[in-house]
Amino acid sequence: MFDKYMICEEGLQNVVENGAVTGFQFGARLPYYRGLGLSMVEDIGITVDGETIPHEQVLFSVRGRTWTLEQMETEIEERWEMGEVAMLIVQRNGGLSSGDHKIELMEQLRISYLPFPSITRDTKTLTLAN
Amino acid sequence: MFDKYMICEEGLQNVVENGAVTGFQFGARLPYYRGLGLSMVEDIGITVDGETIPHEQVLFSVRGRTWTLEQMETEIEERWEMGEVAMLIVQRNGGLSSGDHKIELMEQLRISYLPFPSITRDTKTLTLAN
Amino acid sequence: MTKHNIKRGVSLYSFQEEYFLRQLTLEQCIAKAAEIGAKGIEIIGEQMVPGFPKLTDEFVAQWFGWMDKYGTTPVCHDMFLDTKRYKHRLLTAEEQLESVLRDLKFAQRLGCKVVRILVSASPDVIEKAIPYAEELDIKMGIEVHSPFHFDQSWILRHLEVMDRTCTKHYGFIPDFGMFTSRYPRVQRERFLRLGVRPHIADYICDSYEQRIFAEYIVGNVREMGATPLEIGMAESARHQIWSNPKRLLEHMPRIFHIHAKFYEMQDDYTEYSIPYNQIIPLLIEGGYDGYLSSEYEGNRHIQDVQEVDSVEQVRRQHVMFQRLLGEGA
Amino acid sequence: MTKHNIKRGVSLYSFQEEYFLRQLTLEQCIAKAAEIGAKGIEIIGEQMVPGFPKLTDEFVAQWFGWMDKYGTTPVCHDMFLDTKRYKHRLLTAEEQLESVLRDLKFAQRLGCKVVRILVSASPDVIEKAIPYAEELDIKMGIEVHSPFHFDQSWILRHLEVMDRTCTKHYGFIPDFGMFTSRYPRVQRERFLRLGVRPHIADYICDSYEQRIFAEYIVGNVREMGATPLEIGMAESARHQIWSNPKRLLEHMPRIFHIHAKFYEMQDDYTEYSIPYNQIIPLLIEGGYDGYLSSEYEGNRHIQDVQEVDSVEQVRRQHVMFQRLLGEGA
Ligand SMILES: [Mn+2]
Ligand SMILES: [Mn+2]
Repeated sequence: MFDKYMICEEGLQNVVENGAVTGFQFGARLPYYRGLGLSMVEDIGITVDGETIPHEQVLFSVRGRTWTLEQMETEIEERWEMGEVAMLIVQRNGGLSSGDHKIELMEQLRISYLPFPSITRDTKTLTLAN
Repeated sequence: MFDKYMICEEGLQNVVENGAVTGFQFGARLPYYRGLGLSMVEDIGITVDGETIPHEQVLFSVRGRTWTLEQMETEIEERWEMGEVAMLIVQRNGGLSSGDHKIELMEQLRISYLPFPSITRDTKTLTLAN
Repeated sequence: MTKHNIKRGVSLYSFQEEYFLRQLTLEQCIAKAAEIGAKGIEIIGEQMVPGFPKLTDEFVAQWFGWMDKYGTTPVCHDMFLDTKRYKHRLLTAEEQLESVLRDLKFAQRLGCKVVRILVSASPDVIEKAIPYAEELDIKMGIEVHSPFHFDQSWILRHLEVMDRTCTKHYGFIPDFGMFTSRYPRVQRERFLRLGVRPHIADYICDSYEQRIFAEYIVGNVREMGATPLEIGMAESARHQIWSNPKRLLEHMPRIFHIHAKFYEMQDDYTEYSIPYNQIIPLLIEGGYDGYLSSEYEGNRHIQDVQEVDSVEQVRRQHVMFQRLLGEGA
Repeated sequence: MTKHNIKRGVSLYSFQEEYFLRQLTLEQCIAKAAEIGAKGIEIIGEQMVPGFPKLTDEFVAQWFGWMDKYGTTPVCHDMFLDTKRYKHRLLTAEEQLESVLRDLKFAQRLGCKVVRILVSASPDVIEKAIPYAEELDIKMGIEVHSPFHFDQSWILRHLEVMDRTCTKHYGFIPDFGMFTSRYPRVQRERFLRLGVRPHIADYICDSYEQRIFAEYIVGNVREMGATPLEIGMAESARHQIWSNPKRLLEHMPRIFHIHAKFYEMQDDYTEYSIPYNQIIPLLIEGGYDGYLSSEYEGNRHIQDVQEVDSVEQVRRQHVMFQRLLGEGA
């Protein structure tokens, strides 16, 4: 019900560590009307300019803590709140070039009262400012 | 619910007209718990030894009257009664050879209270006696 | 036991297997019913009256002759409404009304005071038939057939017509399939023979018995990696329901007749899926005075593997009825 | 008009669009509710209380501060039950009970006397929670949410527990989505924008309004050569229902709270799909004395094409409530 708000319009940027560009990140929200424990975020799939990002290169970060997708599976305490912007960090040397990039995002949630995985997608073209 | 009774075990025979074998016939029933006006028998499909019989070669005969499948479509009065054995006549010069033949029968019915065509199949190996 | 006036009968639908295979004639069906003590006869004209809707004087005379001979009573005729009679159009409302009237007259000639109205019949058409039913003194009962139930929106539309017209000739025929509390065992076993894996069948039957919502059963079975056949078995749970038996009391004045649906009468004279011991006391309490008309629905599930004995099945159901109705020893 | 004691409130669920987009804070949601006159506040902890289920003393103090400041009252907390919290197993019955108790205590701390129990919650687990609910004096109401209804088999299982235990702390929260008599127009229009052809949308909406059984709608739409999207629209008719409003009277003693679901409040202060003018008189007749809690469900259908104004929608619903409840001018 909030599919179109999954990818935040603003905030695509490269990640710089020790002077080197180690990846890029953008803001994302849950397409759901309540928050959810991270263990129930079953999968996050990211495609950039048509290229699928391997799962192990994706990190999820919220309120100063960061998880790999594998670590999220067993994270019972921490939640992704309703409407809260989390950072999805893609580890990739060199990050992205400045300019427009087409981002596709898939979030797969394990909603207890649904007898199937909830899979939602959003696609936006974001601009990496220089 | 009566699928397995659609094709009658006995009664496969060639049709002889004026001394020439013009086809073959076998007994068939409706796979339904009541009789039905012929206009609601939407289609009858016959395969013999893997060969599909063109529709225009099939005749339906019951109680001394005979219809083409096209004629059945507009036959409002006459009915195929529950459990009644009708003859399905396949017009084909030379009929069938004596011995075993694999007959596949499909009946498609237009049942008013179902929102889809009722399609039922039966397959039997019948013996044409010489 | 409270005194009651509940009568026992049978829908000849129950003998469909034997009739279809010409193992029993119509007369023999009636004779078997009488032997069992199912003295009220329900007939589906389109099933066992060749030439329907025509009735010859000979047939009618024979029919009443059989009733005399076997001590039976005509009770109900089950109508159908072939709205799709023509290939490219539906029957008009007038044609539908005509078809209903045809069945009312058919029932009348055979001495049936009740006509089963197919659940899909339009309430507008049935409303137009009311004056004719009153004139003929035939009670029209819409069959409340699973997955429909008394509170279902389509049935409520019919109820609105009953309330608005205040007629005594339009009411309900509950089909007790709406009180299916366990997934029928004969149906489960057929699915197993067709190739459903036991753990899937168990999951479906257990879930059904726990009254899990059918869409959950279907969804969960998919998640279990089900085959199309297994999904088909799960989807069959959409068509069976357990609903509230207390509605029988609420609607008693307009319940004209009852389809005593059953799937499998066991050796101990209990039905596997439908808890008659809970339901019949409600009929007694509510003062129901029509027929319990046996409706055997098991043949289709066992005919692939065994000889169907519909007569024995109906007999067992009537032994159960006698016990629950407090009849004789 | 009969005297009554029906109160007006709002589920903050109604403001989900604005809260999600951070256009309204929790405090602003409460302030807007108060302005509208929706003085009873229903909250979904997992929606608008970051850090749920933890509650800091500061938050609790602030919460009651807001209630004082805006003249509002905490009424209900809506619980969820994440039985699939772990990847490879379901929560055990004990863990589920713990989760329910967690929500009871959460509600208690926020001053809510009612907890909405998710319809999928197990009756066995809720039964075990009853002593705790009694101890805390929190009423647990299972949400009867379309396509469930009061006579549905799963709901009847819950009812059996209520009857058996005779508790005053376990009952119903009807969601008035179960009285959807017309297909929501906002939903229809969204499907049209997505590409459903008008004649298919018309067929679905007309059939729904005539209360045609959903499986017929789906089947007939397939026969009309529908696209997958169009079949999806037809299948949506499976999830919406019209059920019997009279059940509200029957169950009144155990109706603790009401979700006044709505899809579209029109300019003339009527709801497009749900006939409140038929339903509210029943609540008055039955002596309902809880809250009518607005639950706006339209945002998801219009957000692609227009700015959502949930506050205006809730305001209109309360104008309607005032009229139907005979309040003020
Ligand atoms: Mn029946
Ligand atoms: Mn609700």
